Amino acid sequence: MRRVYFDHGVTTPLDPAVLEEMLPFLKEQFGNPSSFHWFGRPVRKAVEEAREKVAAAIGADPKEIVFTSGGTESVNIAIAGAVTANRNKGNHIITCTVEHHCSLNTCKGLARQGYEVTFVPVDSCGMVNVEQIASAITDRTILINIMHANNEVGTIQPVAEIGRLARERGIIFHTDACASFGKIPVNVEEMGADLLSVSAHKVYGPKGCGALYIRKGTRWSPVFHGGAQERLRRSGTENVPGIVGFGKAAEMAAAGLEEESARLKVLRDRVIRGVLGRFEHVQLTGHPEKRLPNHASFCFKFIEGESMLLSLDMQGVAASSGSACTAGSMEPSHVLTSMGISPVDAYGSLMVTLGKGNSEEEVDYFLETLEPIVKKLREMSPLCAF
Amino acid sequence: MRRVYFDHGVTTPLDPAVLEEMLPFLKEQFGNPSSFHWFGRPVRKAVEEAREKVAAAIGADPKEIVFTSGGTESVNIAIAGAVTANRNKGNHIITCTVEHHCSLNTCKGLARQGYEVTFVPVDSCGMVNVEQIASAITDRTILINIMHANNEVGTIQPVAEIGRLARERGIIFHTDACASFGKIPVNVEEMGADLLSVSAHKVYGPKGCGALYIRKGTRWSPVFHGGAQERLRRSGTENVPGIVGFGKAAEMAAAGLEEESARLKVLRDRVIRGVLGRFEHVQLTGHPEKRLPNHASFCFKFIEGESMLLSLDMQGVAASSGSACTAGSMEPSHVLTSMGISPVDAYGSLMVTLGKGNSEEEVDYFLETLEPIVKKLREMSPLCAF
Amino acid sequence: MYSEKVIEHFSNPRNVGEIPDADGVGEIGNQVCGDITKIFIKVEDNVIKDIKFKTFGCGAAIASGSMLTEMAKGKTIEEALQITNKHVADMLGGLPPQKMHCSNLAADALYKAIEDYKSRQAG
Amino acid sequence: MYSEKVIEHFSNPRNVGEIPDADGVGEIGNQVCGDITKIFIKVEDNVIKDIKFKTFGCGAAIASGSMLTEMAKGKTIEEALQITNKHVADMLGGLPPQKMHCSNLAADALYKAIEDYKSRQAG
Ligand SMILES: Cc1ncc(COP(=O)(O)O)c(C=O)c1O
Ligand SMILES: Cc1ncc(COP(=O)(O)O)c(C=O)c1O
Ligand code: FES
Ligand code: FES
Repeated sequence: MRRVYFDHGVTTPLDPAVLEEMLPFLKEQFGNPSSFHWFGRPVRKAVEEAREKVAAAIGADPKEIVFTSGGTESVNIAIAGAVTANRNKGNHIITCTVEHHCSLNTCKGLARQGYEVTFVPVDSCGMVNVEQIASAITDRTILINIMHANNEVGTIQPVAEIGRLARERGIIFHTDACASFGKIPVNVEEMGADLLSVSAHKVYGPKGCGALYIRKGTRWSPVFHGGAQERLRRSGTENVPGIVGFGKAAEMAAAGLEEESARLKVLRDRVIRGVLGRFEHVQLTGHPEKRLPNHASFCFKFIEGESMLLSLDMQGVAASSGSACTAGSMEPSHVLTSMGISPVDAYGSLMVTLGKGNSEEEVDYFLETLEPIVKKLREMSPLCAF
Repeated sequence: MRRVYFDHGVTTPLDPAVLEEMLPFLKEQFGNPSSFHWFGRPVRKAVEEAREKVAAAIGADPKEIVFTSGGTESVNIAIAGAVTANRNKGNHIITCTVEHHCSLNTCKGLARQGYEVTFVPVDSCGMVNVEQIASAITDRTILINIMHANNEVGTIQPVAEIGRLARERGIIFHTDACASFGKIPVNVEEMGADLLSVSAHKVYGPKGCGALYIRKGTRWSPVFHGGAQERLRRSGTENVPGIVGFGKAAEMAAAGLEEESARLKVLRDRVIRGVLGRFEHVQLTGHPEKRLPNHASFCFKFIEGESMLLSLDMQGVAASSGSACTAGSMEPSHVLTSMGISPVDAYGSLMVTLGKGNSEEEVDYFLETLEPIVKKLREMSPLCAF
Repeated sequence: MYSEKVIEHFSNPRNVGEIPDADGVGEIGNQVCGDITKIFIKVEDNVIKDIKFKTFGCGAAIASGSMLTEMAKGKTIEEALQITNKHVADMLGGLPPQKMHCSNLAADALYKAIEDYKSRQAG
Repeated sequence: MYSEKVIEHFSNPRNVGEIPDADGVGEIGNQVCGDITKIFIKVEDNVIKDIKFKTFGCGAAIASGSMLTEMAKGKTIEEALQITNKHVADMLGGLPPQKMHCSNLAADALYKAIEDYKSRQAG
């Protein structure tokens, strides 16, 4: 059976060149980077080189990069570390309703602990309004936490404006760039980010590795206690192969960004035009222009997403219906409902995220495959009146 | 130059058989285990099989295993999760003075947050006294946190007795088994552990992966917020290759335990006899019998550890002087000073941790290499009167 | 995650559709997930002669609808009322734990259809 | 982590030992790490004719002792007092940041030895 992977927003294959870089550290170079002897030294060097690459990819200084176990950890410790370190300055956090669960649930957890959290709404394109954020700021605001691009609908937030606003008001700004990194330029200076989270497995790097950018001078406290690794900011023996792989993946992502984005945009638009042209009662979700170049997402009326996915899957097409980590959940997507989409329509969500190796021909195969599936499922649906 | 790796307590090489198991998940099997489609399903299966292997290796049910990013994370979330979930029952924690930094510093952090923490002392062999633990228990005690075996001096704590005590008094018992797992039997039933931490890279598994055992029914709250991974107990996209590798490594560790331990014990005793026989003014640190079968640790009077390590390193021998994560630290080991060793003697610590592939011949090479090093450094020492 | 039997019924669901002159119709929305199943029955001499379903639901819901309608066809009303979601799940070779509720949809829609049939008879 | 020069001096430290009839002796313990260096000088016509050191310290401390004694030998007291830990570190091809304090040991022990020499002269 033909197999088409259209789920790069959820995770990506490891690039063979990345694996190549990792292999020595899965074999003879097994030392602990904190070790002093010949088993440790070359490993320490490799970790520091990876740090330079990740730093370069986001316009940061290597000293500002802390390696973590992934995007979820980065986001968790970014937020928890910022509010803990600034508790004496205030207890108010501003975030938005369409954050990834790792961000949203961390903020909800803090709200339960007594922090005041403002969840700024989004418009029907999934976009926050910078003025709404500005007017939510109080004397007690210590953190603005707005993602760079949304993983479910691809909408790119006006982070540079938010960063400027935060800077002016002396508030820490964290942005979750897990979905955007490697797809659009991510630069901590241009974005005015004080904290920024990225994840390796979204950019053809290994699972189990991520990074947190911490701007020099940012008041932030570590969450993990332990050894003195990562200059005291993240304890625990380093995932050396993961870090080395992330370094390579970040370097490649940054180097190939412009060309690959342009290529993917063409494919993405072919998906969007194909879907909107072929089907009725379907809407593009997220912003029509300010969206990730590899991201196409839709709501199909009268159809439940899982049966659509399962049918596609049976034809070899891997896609998703919202965020992967809630694939088992029965709730309609909080992102879609925040955008004003009714729960019953939200169930019919389909997300196609393109990546390296995807071709026009695959897009056409996908469109041809989808057509009878939608037809059949709608015929089966008690909601469908036609 | 000849190379001898005597630092298995700090980290171990990845077993080639483990790498073999990981490779498919670093190549074509790249799916996200939460994904529903054909890229995700086989990956989910592999993660669940790894969970069964880790569970089997410690006598647990697979449902009781949560995968983490390593020993440090396991210990951190074990402790933080237990005290947070039981805050309404009390605020008292009992631990001991020779815990690994990831455990000790987490407890110190909780003490700063207002928890009451009793740091039970150890005797000159590094052993806690169960009666002292018993008498430290109050109505407000919610957690007893005592490591299984000590990483710096190899002493094995009476965890089964502590587990019984905790059970009788209805207190949660966490034990850090990072140093003991794969060297001596680790069984959650026999130890009466409610929470137990292990790390993959100490047992020929990959860096960046660990597990936390959470006994069914234990009141514990997750620390990371996010997706619904690990049955809501640890959010974040799973480090699939790491988990798969850990499964294999745990299986191998459990299978080969008895034989390998017996083999290592002979080597260890050769190291101990060799060192004590060859040098004056040297003491074995830790318990003479109740110690890890692969662990030999010493204090050499009049010598500073780093210069000993550096000299050994120049002859190709990798060993350490206390815990790796504090290799850069200037403080004498908290473990050794807790055992009543003076700071100046503690500086002369040397830790040899044996593993797979080490041979008698290597031990002899080490001893021969060490002899002139000690002589030379002592001659250079202003503390040495002879 | 789904058994072969589920996949088979999902791929080729039996008895999909509506019965325009049904003797009983039952529609139910799932409390857990918001999905919907609708069942149409045609009854003769207390026996379910024909049965059809429509579902706005997941793979398990579709397979359950298919399986349940196969099971109910030809049964008396009393026999049909004995069919539980557990039976449906078992006949499908099991359902993942978080999908057990999906089989409720079909069974409950059938009970509703029978109720509707009975109330029409009584009315 | 250490430069080749450090490793070289560590492996073959110059001027290790004691001078039994030293004109000045200085011993210093490091505030940061607890390590100790001791320096012996033999002075003739205000010139350091001989100098030896002993160290209970890390690799950097040993290399610094070796380097410093080489640098000080043959210098006048005044010249020797100009030697700073920074000079020693530079001559060693640099030291890792967390090891800069180690070079203090040697330089400070030398100052103390000179002080001792001077006080003996004065006494
Ligand atoms: C926007 C966003 N943030 C955070 C994450 C979490 O990253 P990870 O999967 O590495 O834990 C993801 C990926 O699922 C994401 O898309
Ligand atoms: C006893 C003990 N606990 C915890 C750890 C930390 O584990 P990891 O290195 O996987 O973070 C170690 C290893 O350094 C250890 O020896
Ligand atoms: S999830 Fe709704 S019917 Fe299965
Ligand atoms: S660490 Fe003490 S002298 Fe270098």
